[in-house]
Amino acid sequence: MGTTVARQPAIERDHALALLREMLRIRRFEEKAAELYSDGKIRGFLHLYIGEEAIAVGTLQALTPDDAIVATYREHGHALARGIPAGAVMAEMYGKATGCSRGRGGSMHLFDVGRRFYGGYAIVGGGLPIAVGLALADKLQGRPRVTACFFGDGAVAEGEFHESLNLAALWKLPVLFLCENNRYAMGTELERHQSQPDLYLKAESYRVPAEQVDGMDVLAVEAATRRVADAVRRGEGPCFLELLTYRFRAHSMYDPELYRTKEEVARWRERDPITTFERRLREGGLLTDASVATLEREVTAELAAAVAEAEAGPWEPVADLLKDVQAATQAPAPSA
Amino acid sequence: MGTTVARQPAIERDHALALLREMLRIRRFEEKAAELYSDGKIRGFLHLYIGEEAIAVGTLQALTPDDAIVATYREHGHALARGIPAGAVMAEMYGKATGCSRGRGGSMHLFDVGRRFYGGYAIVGGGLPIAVGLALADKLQGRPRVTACFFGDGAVAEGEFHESLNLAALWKLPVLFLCENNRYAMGTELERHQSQPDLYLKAESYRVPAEQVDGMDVLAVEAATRRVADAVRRGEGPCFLELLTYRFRAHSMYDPELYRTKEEVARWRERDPITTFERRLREGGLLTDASVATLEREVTAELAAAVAEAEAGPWEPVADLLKDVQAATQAPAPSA
Amino acid sequence: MVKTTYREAVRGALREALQSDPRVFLMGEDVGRYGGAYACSHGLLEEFGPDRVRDTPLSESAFLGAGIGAALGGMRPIVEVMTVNFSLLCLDQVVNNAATLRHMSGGQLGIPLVVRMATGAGRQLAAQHSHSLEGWYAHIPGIRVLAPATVPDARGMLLAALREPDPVFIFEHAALYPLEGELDPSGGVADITQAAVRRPGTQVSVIAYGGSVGKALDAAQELAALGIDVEVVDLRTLRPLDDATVLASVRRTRRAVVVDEAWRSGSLAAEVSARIMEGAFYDLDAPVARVCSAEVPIPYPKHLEDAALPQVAGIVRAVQGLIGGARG
Amino acid sequence: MVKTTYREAVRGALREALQSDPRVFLMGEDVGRYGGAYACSHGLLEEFGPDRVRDTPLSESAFLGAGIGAALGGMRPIVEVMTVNFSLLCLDQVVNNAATLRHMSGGQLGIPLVVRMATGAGRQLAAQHSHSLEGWYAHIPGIRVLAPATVPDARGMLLAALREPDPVFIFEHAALYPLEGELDPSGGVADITQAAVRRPGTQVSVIAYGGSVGKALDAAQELAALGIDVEVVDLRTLRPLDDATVLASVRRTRRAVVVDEAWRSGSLAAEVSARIMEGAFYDLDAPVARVCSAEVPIPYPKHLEDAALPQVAGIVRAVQGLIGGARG
Ligand SMILES: Cc1ncc(C[n+]2csc(CCOP(=O)(O)OP(=O)(O)O)c2C)c(N)n1
Ligand SMILES: Cc1ncc(C[n+]2csc(CCOP(=O)(O)OP(=O)(O)O)c2C)c(N)n1
Ligand SMILES: [Mg+2]
Ligand SMILES: [Mg+2]
Repeated sequence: MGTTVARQPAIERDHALALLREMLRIRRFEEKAAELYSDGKIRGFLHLYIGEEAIAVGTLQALTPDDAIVATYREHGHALARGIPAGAVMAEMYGKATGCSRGRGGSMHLFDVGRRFYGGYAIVGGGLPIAVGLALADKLQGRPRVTACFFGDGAVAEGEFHESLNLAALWKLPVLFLCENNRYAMGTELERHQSQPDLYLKAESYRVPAEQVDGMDVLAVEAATRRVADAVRRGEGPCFLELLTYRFRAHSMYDPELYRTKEEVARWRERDPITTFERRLREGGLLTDASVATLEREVTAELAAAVAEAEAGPWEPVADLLKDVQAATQAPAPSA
Repeated sequence: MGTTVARQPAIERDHALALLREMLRIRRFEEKAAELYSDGKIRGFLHLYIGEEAIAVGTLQALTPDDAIVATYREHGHALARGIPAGAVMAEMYGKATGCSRGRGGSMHLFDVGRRFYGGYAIVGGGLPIAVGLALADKLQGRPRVTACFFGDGAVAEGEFHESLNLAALWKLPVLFLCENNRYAMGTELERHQSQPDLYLKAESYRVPAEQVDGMDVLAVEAATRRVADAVRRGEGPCFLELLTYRFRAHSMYDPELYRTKEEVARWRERDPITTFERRLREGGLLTDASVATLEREVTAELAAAVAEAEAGPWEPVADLLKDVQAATQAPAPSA
Repeated sequence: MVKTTYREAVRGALREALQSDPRVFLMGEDVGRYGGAYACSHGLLEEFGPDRVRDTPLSESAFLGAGIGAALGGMRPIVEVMTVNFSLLCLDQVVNNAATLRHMSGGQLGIPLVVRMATGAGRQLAAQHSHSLEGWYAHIPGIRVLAPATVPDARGMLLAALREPDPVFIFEHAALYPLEGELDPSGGVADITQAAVRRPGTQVSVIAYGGSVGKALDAAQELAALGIDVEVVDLRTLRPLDDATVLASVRRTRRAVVVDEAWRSGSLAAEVSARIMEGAFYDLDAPVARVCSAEVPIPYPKHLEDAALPQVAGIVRAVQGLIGGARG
Repeated sequence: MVKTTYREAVRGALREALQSDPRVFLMGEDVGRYGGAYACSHGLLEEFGPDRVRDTPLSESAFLGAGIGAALGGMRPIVEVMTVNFSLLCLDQVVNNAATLRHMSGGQLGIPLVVRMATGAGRQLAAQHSHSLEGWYAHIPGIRVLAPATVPDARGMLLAALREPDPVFIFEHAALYPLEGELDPSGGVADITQAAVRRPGTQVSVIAYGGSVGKALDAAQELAALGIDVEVVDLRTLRPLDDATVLASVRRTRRAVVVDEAWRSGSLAAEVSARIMEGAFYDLDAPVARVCSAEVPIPYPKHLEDAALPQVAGIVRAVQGLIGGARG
C-alpha cells in the first residue's frame, strides 16, 4: 500500500473529547508514575509512553471488546486505553495484590484476561508468536476477532518478528501488527539497527498489506486502524501499520539519554499528540478553556483515586508465593 | 534487481569441460555414497545434492581460494567443488580419522580450514550468523574477501535468516548469500512454508541486491556469481542470489517421499543440470562421445581411489574421544 | 492387549486425541504431508485435514509461541518440535512465556499446551543432532516434563498430558520408536505423577529414564547372573520428580546408581543424587554413583559415539563398584 | 591499590583489552552510544570508534553467531549479551556452534570468543528479567564459564578470558556492579582455574558463586557471632568446576551448604552436591544442604522477590540445621 497522507476527517465533538480525555488520562498517569518512582513507590523497570499516547488511544478506539491485545513492557497506555481501571494498573505498579496481575508483574507485565488484554511482554519480540497463536485459535473456532499486537521498531530486528509475520501471512491469520516506530531501540537509532528503516516495506515482503501512519495524529491512527481492522476481522489475513512516533522521555528510569540531543527531543515535542490535538479542537471550536479545565479536573480526580487505591491495597501474603505456578486443579476431560 | 534471463555466454571449451567434470564428480560421488549407505558403510543422516550440482560448481568456480565457504548438511557437492579431496570427504562419511573432520562430523559436518571451508551446519539457519562474522572479520582487517553462505529455501523462514541479513546489510559486510531454492523444506513445499515464495524479494526488503538465477544452468550460475561476487569483494555490501533448483532424490535416506509425485520429479529431471549441459556442449561441438567416455573414466577412477582410501583409513582411537573439546594449549598473549 | 510399537502408540494417542476433542490440533515441521520426521503422525493429515494437522515453516520460536497463544485462546494444541536439538531455538518462549504466564498474570492465564519432541543420541547423527536436554526442561518451574520409556507410557502419558491445565513437555527418545510392546488399546490415561519400579531388587537401585531404562534393565540382567540383585527405577516424570519412590527404593537397597544420557556435569542425574543426599543420606552404605555421557560433543563414528554414551557395561561396572566400595 | 567499583573494573578491563590488542572489539546491544545497559562500556565508543565498539540490532542469535564467526576469522570479539534473560535467544549458537566446532571439526577450528552478560535477580525486574542460568551454561562441554564475585575478579577474569583459545562466558551479577573494592590497576590476568576460599573456617563449608558470595560471607559473620565457624568457598569458575578446592574444604569441615540463586531443581548446586557425594561421602558428618531460589517465576514485589531468593537468614538456618543435624 505505502504511505497515506494523514487525512483530516470531520471531527465529531464528543468523540474528539473522548480521545483527548484518554490521551490525557495516560499522560497524567505516567507523569505521576515517574514521581512515584522517584519516591520509591514503584520499583524495577518503568518505561514511559509519554509522546506516543495517540497510538494506544487511536488504535484501541477502533477495536472491539472481543478483540485481543498483546503489548510490550511499555504498555501503561494500552492498558488504560483498553479500560483496565487506573487503580488496578497503579496497584500493579506498586506490586499490590489488588493489581491487575495481583502485583506479581509490575509495570512491564499488565494482564486482564477479562478485557482480553494478554499482557505486557518484556522479552523484545516475545509477544508476537503469542499474538499469532491467539489469532490462530480464533480462526480455528470461526470467531471474527482481531488480535492486535504492539511492538517497537527494535523488535523488528528480532528473528521472532520474521517468523511471526511469515506464519501469520502464510495462514491468513487475523493479526493486526502495530509497530510503534519511535525511532529508537533503547539508545540505538532506527538507521543504526535497521538496514531498511521504512519498516512497513519489510511487512510487505511477507505479502502483508502495510501502511505508514502519523502516530502523533490520533485521528489518523484511529482511521487507519478502522480501515484495516475490518479487513483483518473479515478474514483477509494480517495487516501491518507502522506508526511513526517518538518517545519524549528516557527509555527507562535508568537511561542517561546520551544518545540524542535535547534539540531533537524538543523538535518532536512540538508535535506532542495531545497539545496538537487540543489546538486543533480549539481551532475547530470544539474545545474551550472551561472544557479543558473540567477534563483536567476529572482526570486528576481519577488519578488521585487510583493512587489512593494503590496505597491502600494489600500485599500478597508471602505464603502465596508458590500459588499459581501451576493450576491447583486439573482441566476438565475432553468435551467429546 | 529482479530476475535475469539466463544468458548464453560464448562457451570456452576447456572451461566447459571443467564445469562438466566437476558436476560429474559430485554426481558419481553421491550415487556411490547412496550405495555405501545401503551397505552400512555410511551411517547417520545422508542428504544428497543430486540435481543441484550446477549451483555448487557454478558458484565456487567464480570464487577465489581466499574466499570463505559456509554450507549446510547437504554439502558434499560444495566440499568437492571447493577442492577437498574426494578421499578425505569419503573417509569423513565413513567416520575415519583420515576424514576432513577427522571422522567426527560425518556427512553433515565437512570442514577444511586450509581451504576456508567452514563447514557443514546441521541446524537449519545456524550457519548464517557464522558467515556474517567471518565477513565482519575480513572487513575489520581490510581483506578483500567474500564469504559465501549457502542455505535452503526452508532456512529463509528461520529467525536467524532475518537477523543475519539485516546485520550484513546494516554493516555492509562482504557476504554472498546463496539460497538454494529446491522448492522443498523436507516434505514441505515452498508455497506451504513461505508467504512470499519469490525469496529474492525478501532479500531486497533488507536493501540487499538480489537476483533469481536458473540453478540448473551452471553457466548462468557462474556468470551471476562472478557479477555479484566482485561487488561484494569491492566492499559494496552483501548480495543475494536465489538459485532455482530441485532435489531429485529424497530429503534424506529416511524419507519415503510421500509429499510429491513421481511425475513432478520426472519433469524436473528433464532439466538435469548435467545432461542438459552435456547436450548443449555436444550441440556446440565442444563434446564428443570419446571425451565423455574419458571424463567418466577419470571420474570413476578418482571415486574408486576415494572409496579405497576411506576403506583403508584408520578409526580415531577411543582414547582420543576427549581430544580437542577444548584446545590443549593457551592462546598467545595479545600481540601489542 | 495388542502387540505394537512405541511409534504406533504415540500415533494412536494422537489420533485418539484428535478424534475425541475438537480443540486438539497438531502442529509442527513436517507433521502433515511428510507424516512426521519419525512417522508418528503418518496418515493423520489425510484423516483430520490441514486445519488440525498443520505443517509449519522452519520457525521453532514462532510455532511454539503460537501453540502458547492458541492454548490461551481455548485450543489444546499439540506442538511437535522435531527434535530437542532444535528446541533451543524456542527455549525463550518456553521459559519466559509458557512456564511463566500463569504465575506472572496472578493466575489469570492458563496454557494447556502439549509439546512433544524426539531426544537423545545413538543413531550416529553427530554433535548437533544428539542432545539430551531433558534436564534443562526439568529445571523450569511452571511446566511438567515427561519421559515415556515404554509402549504403554508412550500412549498413556500423551493422553494424560492433554488433561493438564499447564504446559507438558514430552520427550520421546528417538531410539525407542521401533520398540515393541504390549498395549491395551482401550487403556486410558497413564499416571504422570509417579516413578515406577520396573524391576524389583534388593542390593542396588539403578535409577534411569527414557532411553536409558532399557540399558538399566539389561545391566540388571547381567548383574543378576553375577549374583547381584538390582532394582530398576524409571523416573517417568522428570518434573516434578517423584522423590518418594526414589527414596523408598534407595532406603531399601542402601545404594544407588543414576543413569542419564545427558553430559555428566549439571545433568538431571546430579539433581537425583543431590535429592538422595538430602533425603536418604543416613540410609546410604555407599555414595550415589552416576553413569552419564562423556562431556564431549557426540561424535559421528559408532565406536566413538558408543564410548561417549552410557552403556550397559558401564552401568554394570558402576553397580559392582558400589558393592565393592561399600563399608561394612 | 585503588578503590573502585565492580562496574569500573569491568570497564577498565575492556578498555585495556581494546588498547592492548587490535584484534579485540566489543559488540552488543547499546554498548556504544548508550554506554552499555549497565554503563560498563561508557566512553569506549568515543575512545575507540564505531569499528571496535559496535552497537548491534536486537538480534541476539545473529550477533552472538557473528562473534563466533569473527573469532574464526582471526579477531578476538567480546560480545555483550545485555542480560542472561535474552541469551536464551542465542543458546543454539552457543551449544551447537561455539561449544562444538573445535571438536566436531577434528580440532581445525578455534573460537577465541569472550561473551559477557549480566545475570541474577534482586532488583524487582520480575519473572522475565530475573533469571540465573549459569548452571545451564556450566553443562555445556567446550566452553569455560566464569562468575566473578569480587572487584579484582571482575577485571582479572575478563583479561584472562581474552587469553583463552576457546569460548569463555562471563556472568556478572547485576547487583554487583556498584560493589566497591580495592584493585591493583596494574594487576594482570586472574587465575581462572581455581575456586577461592574467601573466609577460612572449620565447622561448615558454605559454597557459593557470583551474587551469592556476599550473602554467604554475611551469613558467616552472623554465625561467627553465634559461635559457628564457617568457611566460605567462592567457586569463581563454574565450568570446569574446581573439585579439588571444594572437596579439600569439605573434608576439613565435614559439612557443606551450597548456595545458588538458580531454581533448586537442576541447579548448579545439585552438581556441587553430587560431586561432594562422589568425592567426600565418607568424610561427611551430615548431608550436604542447598540454599537456592524457590521454584517460581520471580515476582515483582520486593517482599515476594526476597522470599523467592536465597537470603542470609536462609543460609544461617541451613548451617545451623547441619550443626544440629550432625551425628555423634
Ligand atoms: C530480547 C531482548 N533483548 C534486549 C532487551 C533489552 N531491551 C529492552 S527494551 C529494548 C529496546 C526495544 O526497542 P523497541 O522495540 O523499539 O521498543 P521501545 O522501547 O522503543 O518502545 C531493549 C534492547 C530485551 N528486553 N529483550
Ligand atoms: C532448526 C532446525 N529445524 C529443523 C531441522 C530438521 N530439518 C533438517 S533439513 C530440513 C529442511 C530444510 O530445508 P531447506 O532449508 O530448504 O534445505 P534443503 O534440505 O531443501 O536443502 C529440516 C526441517 C533442522 N535440522 N534444524
Ligand atoms: Mg523503539
Ligand atoms: Mg529446500
